[in-house]
Amino acid sequence: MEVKVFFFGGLAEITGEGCIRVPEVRDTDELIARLQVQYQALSQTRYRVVVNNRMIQENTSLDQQAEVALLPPFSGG
Amino acid sequence: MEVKVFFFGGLAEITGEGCIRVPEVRDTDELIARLQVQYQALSQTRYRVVVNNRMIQENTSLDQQAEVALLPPFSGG
Amino acid sequence: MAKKNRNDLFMPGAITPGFIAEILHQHRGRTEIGAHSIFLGQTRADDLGGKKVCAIEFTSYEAMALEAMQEIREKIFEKYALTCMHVHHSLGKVEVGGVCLFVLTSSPHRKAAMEACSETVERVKAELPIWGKELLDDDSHQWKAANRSAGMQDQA
Amino acid sequence: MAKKNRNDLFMPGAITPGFIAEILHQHRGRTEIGAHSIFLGQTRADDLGGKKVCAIEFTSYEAMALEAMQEIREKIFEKYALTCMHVHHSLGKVEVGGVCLFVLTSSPHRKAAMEACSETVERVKAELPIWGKELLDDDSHQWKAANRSAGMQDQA
Repeated sequence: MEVKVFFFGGLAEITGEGCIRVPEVRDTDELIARLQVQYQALSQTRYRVVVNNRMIQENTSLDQQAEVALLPPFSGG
Repeated sequence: MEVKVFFFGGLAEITGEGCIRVPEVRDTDELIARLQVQYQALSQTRYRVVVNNRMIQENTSLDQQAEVALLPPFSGG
Repeated sequence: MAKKNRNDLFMPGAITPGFIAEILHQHRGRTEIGAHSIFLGQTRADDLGGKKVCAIEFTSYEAMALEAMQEIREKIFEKYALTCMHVHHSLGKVEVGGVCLFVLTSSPHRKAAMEACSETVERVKAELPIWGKELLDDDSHQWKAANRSAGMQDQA
Repeated sequence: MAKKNRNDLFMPGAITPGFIAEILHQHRGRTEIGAHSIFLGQTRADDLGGKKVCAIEFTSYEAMALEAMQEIREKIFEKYALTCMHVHHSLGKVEVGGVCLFVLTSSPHRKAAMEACSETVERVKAELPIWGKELLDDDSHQWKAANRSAGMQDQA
């Protein structure tokens, strides 16, 4: 299995990617840990984590179709 | 001498006049007393009195060029 | 810049969407503005005991209204960090559905723009000598009262 | 009637005065409306340490934004006696002086219209996943922060 991870706003710039696929990942804690190794600037950045269009506060398990998004602070309007 | 008296909104309808001239009147108390005789419906009506574009609260003496206006409650907007 | 528009308060008839668009268009060059707050008062087809309002005919003590508006303008500019402010009110007949009051306040930031707009609307309604004659569908009329319904704070 | 306009949140580029006029024009038949409250967010030519903002390029997580907007809409309609509500936000590039956010709330009475407009603007800015990339006059850019200046409550 693999999950899709979307980066928005300044995070897309930091990672150089709009969307990546991450294989064999059980939950969001594991995913974030791996992303922080891959994109070191991520650990100095504020963002919120969304799984399947819902903001999450705690570690969340990821099923096969999971779509994860990392959202920097909003600045619309 | 005479003063000009303007009636606005519903007061113009009550008095049947937009503007009248009242001769030989010293102050607003005297003017109002005379108008209430002339237009009896006036005593059942709420209005404010303006002399030379300024709202007055107390009896005010009227000079020769005085313009008085009787204003029913505002309802713009 | 801020203190102009002294004598263009009144407009004959309804304030049209095209006129509003033109005012907005004129602000594109004011690039220090971040927020516009706009209030539009629209003539409502109120039901008055079975009779319907078809239009409102507005009259004013114009000289006094212009002075009162200038006073409001100065106080609002003292109190809020505004870039500009535009107020227009209809005179004459405005059919139901037509706009009879336009207030625009613009500022670098939204809080000032919104609070200034709200306060200006309240003051315009309370302090400008303007009267609305409601023309009803049976050809009778009634003088509009600012607070017609019991317990109603506003009549828009 | 009140709950429509679910998926027309986003517009490409600036929201034009002509588009706003068209929306206003469509409300002439809604004769139960007495008050419209409108907020416009305009792209500001901020000075960022000697560099000037020329434009803002907006992106969004659109699916989530539409859901969040629907949630805001429902809550605002529950709380205020509104006749209707329209919200539009730009995507892509908006030059300084261009409008990037449009909020219109309409009601029989002004208090509901104004309070609903203000609350909707706050919620749109806080809850919609939208990001602004400020394009500067030296061809560099910076990601817009909702509360850039210290002690500033709002950035319009």
